[in-house]
Amino acid sequence: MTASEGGKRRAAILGGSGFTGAELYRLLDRHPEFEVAFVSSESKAGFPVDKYFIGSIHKKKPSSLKFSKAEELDGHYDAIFSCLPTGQLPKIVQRVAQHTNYIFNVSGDYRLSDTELLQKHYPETLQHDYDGSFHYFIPEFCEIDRSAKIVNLPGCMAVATIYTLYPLAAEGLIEPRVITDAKTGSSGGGKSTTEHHAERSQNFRAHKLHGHRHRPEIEHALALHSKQSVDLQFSVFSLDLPRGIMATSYSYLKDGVTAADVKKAFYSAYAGKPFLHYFSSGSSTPMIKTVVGTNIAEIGAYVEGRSCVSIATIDNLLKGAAGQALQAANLYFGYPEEAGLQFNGEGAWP
Amino acid sequence: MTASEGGKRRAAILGGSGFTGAELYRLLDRHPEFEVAFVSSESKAGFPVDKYFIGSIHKKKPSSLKFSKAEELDGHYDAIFSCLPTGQLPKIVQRVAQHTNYIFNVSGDYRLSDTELLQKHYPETLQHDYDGSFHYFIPEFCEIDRSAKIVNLPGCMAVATIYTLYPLAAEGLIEPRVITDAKTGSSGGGKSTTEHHAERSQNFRAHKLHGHRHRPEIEHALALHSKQSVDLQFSVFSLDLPRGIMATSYSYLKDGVTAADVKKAFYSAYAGKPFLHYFSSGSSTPMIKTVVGTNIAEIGAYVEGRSCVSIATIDNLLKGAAGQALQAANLYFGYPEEAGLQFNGEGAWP
Amino acid sequence: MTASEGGKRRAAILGGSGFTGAELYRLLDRHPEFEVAFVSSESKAGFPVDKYFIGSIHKKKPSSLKFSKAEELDGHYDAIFSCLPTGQLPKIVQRVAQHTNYIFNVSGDYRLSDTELLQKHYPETLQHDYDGSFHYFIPEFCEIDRSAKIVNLPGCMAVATIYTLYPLAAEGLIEPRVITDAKTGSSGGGKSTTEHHAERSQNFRAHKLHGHRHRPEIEHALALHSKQSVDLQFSVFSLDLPRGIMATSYSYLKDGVTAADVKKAFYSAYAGKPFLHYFSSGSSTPMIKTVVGTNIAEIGAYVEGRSCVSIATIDNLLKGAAGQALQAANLYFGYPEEAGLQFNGEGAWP
Amino acid sequence: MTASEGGKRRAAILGGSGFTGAELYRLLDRHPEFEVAFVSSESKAGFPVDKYFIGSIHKKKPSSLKFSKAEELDGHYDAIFSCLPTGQLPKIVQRVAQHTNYIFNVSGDYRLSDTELLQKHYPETLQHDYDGSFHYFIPEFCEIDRSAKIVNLPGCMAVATIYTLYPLAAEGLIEPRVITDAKTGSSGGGKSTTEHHAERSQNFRAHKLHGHRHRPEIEHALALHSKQSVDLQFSVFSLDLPRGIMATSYSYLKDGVTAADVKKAFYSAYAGKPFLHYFSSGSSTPMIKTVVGTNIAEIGAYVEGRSCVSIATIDNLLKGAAGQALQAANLYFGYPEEAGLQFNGEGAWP
Amino acid sequence: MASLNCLVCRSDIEVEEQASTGEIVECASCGQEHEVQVESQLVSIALAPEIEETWGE
Amino acid sequence: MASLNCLVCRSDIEVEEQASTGEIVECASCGQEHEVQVESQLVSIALAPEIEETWGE
Ligand SMILES: NC(=O)c1ccc[n+]([C@@H]2O[C@H](COP(=O)([O-])OP(=O)(O)OC[C@H]3O[C@@H](n4cnc5c(N)ncnc54)[C@H](OP(=O)(O)O)[C@@H]3O)[C@@H](O)[C@H]2O)c1
Ligand SMILES: NC(=O)c1ccc[n+]([C@@H]2O[C@H](COP(=O)([O-])OP(=O)(O)OC[C@H]3O[C@@H](n4cnc5c(N)ncnc54)[C@H](OP(=O)(O)O)[C@@H]3O)[C@@H](O)[C@H]2O)c1
Ligand SMILES: NC(=O)c1ccc[n+]([C@@H]2O[C@H](COP(=O)([O-])OP(=O)(O)OC[C@H]3O[C@@H](n4cnc5c(N)ncnc54)[C@H](OP(=O)(O)O)[C@@H]3O)[C@@H](O)[C@H]2O)c1
Ligand SMILES: NC(=O)c1ccc[n+]([C@@H]2O[C@H](COP(=O)([O-])OP(=O)(O)OC[C@H]3O[C@@H](n4cnc5c(N)ncnc54)[C@H](OP(=O)(O)O)[C@@H]3O)[C@@H](O)[C@H]2O)c1
Ligand SMILES: [Zn+2]
Ligand SMILES: [Zn+2]
Repeated sequence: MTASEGGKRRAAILGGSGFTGAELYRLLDRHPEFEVAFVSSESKAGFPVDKYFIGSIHKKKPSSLKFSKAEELDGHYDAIFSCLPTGQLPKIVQRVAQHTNYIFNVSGDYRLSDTELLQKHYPETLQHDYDGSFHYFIPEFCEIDRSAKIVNLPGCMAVATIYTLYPLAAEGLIEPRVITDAKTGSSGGGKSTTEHHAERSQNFRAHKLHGHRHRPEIEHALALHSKQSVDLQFSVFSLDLPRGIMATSYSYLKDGVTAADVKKAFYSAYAGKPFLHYFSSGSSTPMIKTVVGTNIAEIGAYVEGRSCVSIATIDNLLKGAAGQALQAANLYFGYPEEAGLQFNGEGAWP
Repeated sequence: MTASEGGKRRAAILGGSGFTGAELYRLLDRHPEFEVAFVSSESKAGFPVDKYFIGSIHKKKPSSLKFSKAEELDGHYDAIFSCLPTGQLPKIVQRVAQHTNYIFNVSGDYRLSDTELLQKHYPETLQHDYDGSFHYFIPEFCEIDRSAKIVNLPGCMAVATIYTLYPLAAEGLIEPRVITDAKTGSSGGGKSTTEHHAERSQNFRAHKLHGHRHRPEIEHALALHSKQSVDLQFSVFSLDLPRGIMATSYSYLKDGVTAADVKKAFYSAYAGKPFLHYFSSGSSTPMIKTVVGTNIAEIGAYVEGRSCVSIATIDNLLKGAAGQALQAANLYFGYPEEAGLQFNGEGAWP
Repeated sequence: MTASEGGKRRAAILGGSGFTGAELYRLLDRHPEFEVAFVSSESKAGFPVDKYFIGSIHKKKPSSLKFSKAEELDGHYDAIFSCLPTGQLPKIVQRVAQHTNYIFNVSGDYRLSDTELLQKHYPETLQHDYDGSFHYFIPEFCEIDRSAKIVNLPGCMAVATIYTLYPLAAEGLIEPRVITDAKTGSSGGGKSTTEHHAERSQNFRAHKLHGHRHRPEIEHALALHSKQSVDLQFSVFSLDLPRGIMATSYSYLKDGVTAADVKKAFYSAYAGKPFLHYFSSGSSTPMIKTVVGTNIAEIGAYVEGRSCVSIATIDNLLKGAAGQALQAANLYFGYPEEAGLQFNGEGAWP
Repeated sequence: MTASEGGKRRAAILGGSGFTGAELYRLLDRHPEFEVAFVSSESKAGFPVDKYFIGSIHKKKPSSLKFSKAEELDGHYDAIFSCLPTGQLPKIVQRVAQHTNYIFNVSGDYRLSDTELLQKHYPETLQHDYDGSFHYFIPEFCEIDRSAKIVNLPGCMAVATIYTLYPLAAEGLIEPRVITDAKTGSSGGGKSTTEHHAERSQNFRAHKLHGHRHRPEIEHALALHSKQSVDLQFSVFSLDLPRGIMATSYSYLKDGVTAADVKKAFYSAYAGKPFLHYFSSGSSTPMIKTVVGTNIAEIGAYVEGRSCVSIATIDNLLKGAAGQALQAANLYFGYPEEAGLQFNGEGAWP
Repeated sequence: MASLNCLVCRSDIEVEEQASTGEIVECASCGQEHEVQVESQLVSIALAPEIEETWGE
Repeated sequence: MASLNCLVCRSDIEVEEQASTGEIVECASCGQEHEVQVESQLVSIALAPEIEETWGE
């Protein structure tokens, strides 16, 4: 790997004018080790990046970097972050791969490997050749695999759900049938939406009750890291909030499993993970408001009898996308896991 | 029963300065057959009712009625609506019962009959003598019992949940283990709350994950009207909305039960009920926004494989309390079920 | 005028799939004297109207009417309500006018008559021939002119502002320089907007500080009905609400004018107007929440020394558009002014 | 001044369990030069501070500090931050002053000096002896006066308004009559409020139209630093937001003053002030969403003809209270003005 | 060094000799926080105070 | 070093010889941003692009 002049690593962002791309730009821009040298947007090509991002209005020295079309990508980058809509990266991946060491991809393109599921949920992935290798990577559970060029991050609702179930599945504590009722804010759908503010505002409604493509991802990820498989009912609801996800999972403990076993499983799985805050003691429960604007996942598990309710909350654009991708890049490049991901705003209340 | 002069029935409201009391006052005030002759409030006693209610600012002829203390209740009323905090009516019920034909009670006091459960959830009910009879009454499912003086309405989250499960349980279509994830707006807690607007705003969080007292009520109500009993995991969450409840229930169909069976069960249970709008066809799902300000419950059931997700939404202050009580009174007095409960505002969007 | 069979008047709605069109459809559908016989939409042509409107989900008997393209308009209508985007009606007005007695237009096309201002703000009006006459009509202030085929309703922010200033200007009580700070919900911009929910949510920001086209309309309307002209600074801000407008006007009383003079002016102007609720006494001030879902304008004026703050709130889609148009139609056809415009939901709180 | 062991300065917070106190605790806790050694609360005395603050849930090492009653204050502190309700500090100021070098006070007690105004707005200040001196301090405009023991910070709405008017008044560019329409979130009223979430939610309403005690403060502060005095109409409105203030001021430019003069005045007053972001170029306008969670004031001025609209937005708990107090303390103790006040979350969007 | 048991999962918890009342010790297996109580040399533990939430309802 | 005038307040703005097209220079009196344009050695300035907002309405 070659670091750029000034010692900083060169990063590119594809789909940099969208919600997750904007967050990545903001994070990389303050990161001690990266410098953003290329940002793609088809519709804004030629426009100065720092004049477009609301997130840059408080910057004292706006950069002179301008958006380029994705096809203008040239030269070598230590890391390329892809924030394109799902289905776009596969179309250009062969070419993009030649310009970088790693592609950190927040889209869904390379999360599944089963051909049938790919055909159903991510057909573009199958339709376009890619002769390199890829790796599904959740920073807290997966091994770093430096041989894979594409490091594919998890889905935002998928990963929140996985945080609620991983210790239970890994230790084989629960019966297979599990239900997750997930709620999400409106930025989860990206900047192009047909849903009007006036329609979403003052409402709470179902988004997708059956057939969400994060379901096979969750089942697959848990199977990989677990003693047992789960049979998941996964339903998603829409909140009148710009950001944030809560995943609430309902499971039944196997005969003989106690509340203390559950506590031990969560604590041993999550203690020491810098961004996973497991509420080990008592009455606190995860909330959306205290994770928004942070890379933190709040996690809790609450047992009564054999019934276990486990909850995780995250910011979909940070821990669910841009923050997660940067956390992965930190690990891949050997930087402190928390580099560029500590926000002093954490803890503002109310 | 004696009708008052002018032919209208005399109604009293206990706890009339609270959220549900204010709604009842508003509804009764426009009802063709009732006239409100007494409204109790301990803290506002002596203050003109129409000067206190925001809901009366657009009234052209404010009434001269003033709040009285509950102990000042005197004379005879055709109906007394009790909107006191749970635990208060039992203290005065012996006296109140002498002044009326029926007490329509929106509090929890007379919803359960099991002594152990009463002791746990409604201890005041046991502590005070009451030698009359009472009746738990859901307008759509329960027989009118004119021998009971207390007509106790269901809990707001309980009834929304019951609407999601009744057809499934009544027809014995599901396995016993059921999960309900319920979400509620902030008026559900009544006017005295210690939760600050700034804390609830822009948040979504758990309210009570285990041990909610609506759980035994739901289990009991379903058992009464069903071929099967359910074992319910019931968890409640707080929305940043003033009004509205969504109850989402997750169940597994028994072997051999089909999506069509579920449709038939819901349709036959709910078709023709004036306030239960079952979405029999297609893609519509219940929302909070379209039921707020109405006495309507939107209900849907969505099956994939053996997994059934059934949803109901209501306005907690109307179909969950004041509207439900008036609907009950309409039935008890032989008026049209919808009298005073049709709001031309229904359908405003967005 | 010919009434249709069944005695109801035939109405058509142009631009019926938008926010104001949907409200008009809802209102006319319940109106005792009108029946909707034609609803235009370019994008939904052929789709059943009652399957499209969220506002119709609770209707027991959906109508079989389908959307048509505007060019399919045929036959005769007692009233045509135009809810097209501003600039569209002038293109087809010659043809549309042949099919009806009156066009009630909620767009801005025929609000101004000054050529220079038209050129700046409504150029389409000048570009297309129209050989009939038109009339700017505020139900509370303007004479009915049955000779005009186009009855053009006021702008939503314009009319809220006019309600705050009319009595002051009409009586010549204030110095000419006036400031209006208006705040609006998101449905004010219609269904096609590029503003994402996630961007508007949790924000308050300026929408247009100078140069809003409602300013000349307000100045013009006040001049018509007043002893004095005003020189208005008019700025508009965006609320995180789906519906509702508050206009707050700041003026200085002329030397010698007292708080009592202001009270008298407002009271004499507004008492008896069914939809204008002037808070004549005391501490109540207009709010958005209590007018949403109604055709009511809440109005108050608060004087200290020579400084006068006058406020009006309305629902932009009702009193600001569809309700106002129906109120006008009621007056033009000699029906009770409130027909079809009383919502029993008025007064729901909180 | 004596620094504590470990080199950090000892700080105390009075009224530390309230909204501004909690923010100060959060900020001081991360500040490189201060350590919090005492936090008062009457109602929580004895309870561990880090178990009370939601803002501390993500802290890895909770402190063992407990709340104490204010009367238990003992020993010496480099700085005492008073976040008591207005009217409380004067009762104990003589004693508190003995324990510290400076009292940074966010309440209103020592903002005015005119006896008549004090009597009207801050009577407690007059009723209790205090033989030391005090100083009204806006970090950007006021000289540091180390002889004053009480450094009184400005009111939150006052300071936002002052930011909109200072350059105009200082340069004598405007006519005296000025109007400010200010909007505020709900945390501005502190943790003890009688306003229910359900009432504030989905509303926008007037809070105080005349007679707000920030008005004399603004007039006084401008007079001190200006060539001219202003005659202010100051009205405040309530937003359905937890945090944030927008002050919008309307003024008329004196004859001959141009838009460029206004730009120059704002730019020369604010360029280089680390927390004042003046939008010198064009179309950007201050918003609430982008200042929440920061110590930044966004400021803009927009001229058309002789009409000037100037706007400032701040976070009421940070730039309006706790952040402002810490900024003042940084200046008094010679630390970098931005120490402890840079939040990497700045710029998150949407 | 007092050897006590976690009040939730029964695992051993070591509390240092010089621990003082009010100190918080976490169980190393399940994370439960305990508050140390020292009374006339005798060390014991109780569940630590929880975050206090005043949510109403 | 080209000497130009602010397009808003007329104050002098100095643009360095080696400035290249697209560079942003601020007016020192009023803060207005300008974008440098170099064409065949000739330096000029235009108002810089504004933050692009797509608020709708
Ligand atoms: N939003 C979330 O919370 C979240 C969380 C986890 C993962 N993700 C995933 O992250 C990806 C990006 O999401 P987002 O929310 O940032 O979406 P977004 O806001 O819609 O942004 C998409 C970006 O891709 C560009 N783009 C759009 N169409 C393109 C095309 N045909 N070819 C090339 N570029 C194109 C857009 O730029 P122009 O329109 O300017 O060309 C924009 O920069 C998606 O795959 C999404 O599933 C999102
Ligand atoms: N809110 C809902 O959505 C909902 C739904 C279904 C059922 N319910 C049930 O309905 C009942 C009322 O709820 P709410 O939300 O209307 O409550 P609320 O807003 O708190 O009103 C309570 C009423 O009772 C009065 N009151 C309070 N304490 C009293 C006492 N010790 N003795 C006599 N009167 C007293 C209050 O008047 P003063 O304070 O002026 O004396 C007020 O009028 C509760 O039992 C609740 O569980 C509520
Ligand atoms: N929203 C308010 O609060 C409000 C208040 C007062 C006045 N107004 C005015 O009322 C008018 C309508 O506003 P709105 O909010 O209802 O707008 P909207 O939601 O955008 O609806 C516009 C309607 O016009 C149709 N339409 C769009 N483009 C068209 C074209 N080129 N030719 C023919 N039909 C077309 C649309 O149907 P398809 O797209 O399906 O073809 C839709 O039915 C505007 O002039 C607005 O200024 C609005
Ligand atoms: N909120 C804002 O945005 C803002 C902005 C600028 C300035 N301010 C000013 O800052 C001050 C504090 O505001 P806040 O919003 O933080 O208020 P708050 O949330 O009500 O907190 C007040 C604090 O004072 C304590 N307290 C209450 N009554 C007391 C008494 N009689 N004696 C001693 N302590 C008492 C409270 O603790 P216990 O109840 O636990 O005893 C609490 O710690 C006020 O003067 C306010 O005007 C506030
Ligand atoms: Zn343990
Ligand atoms: Zn300049």
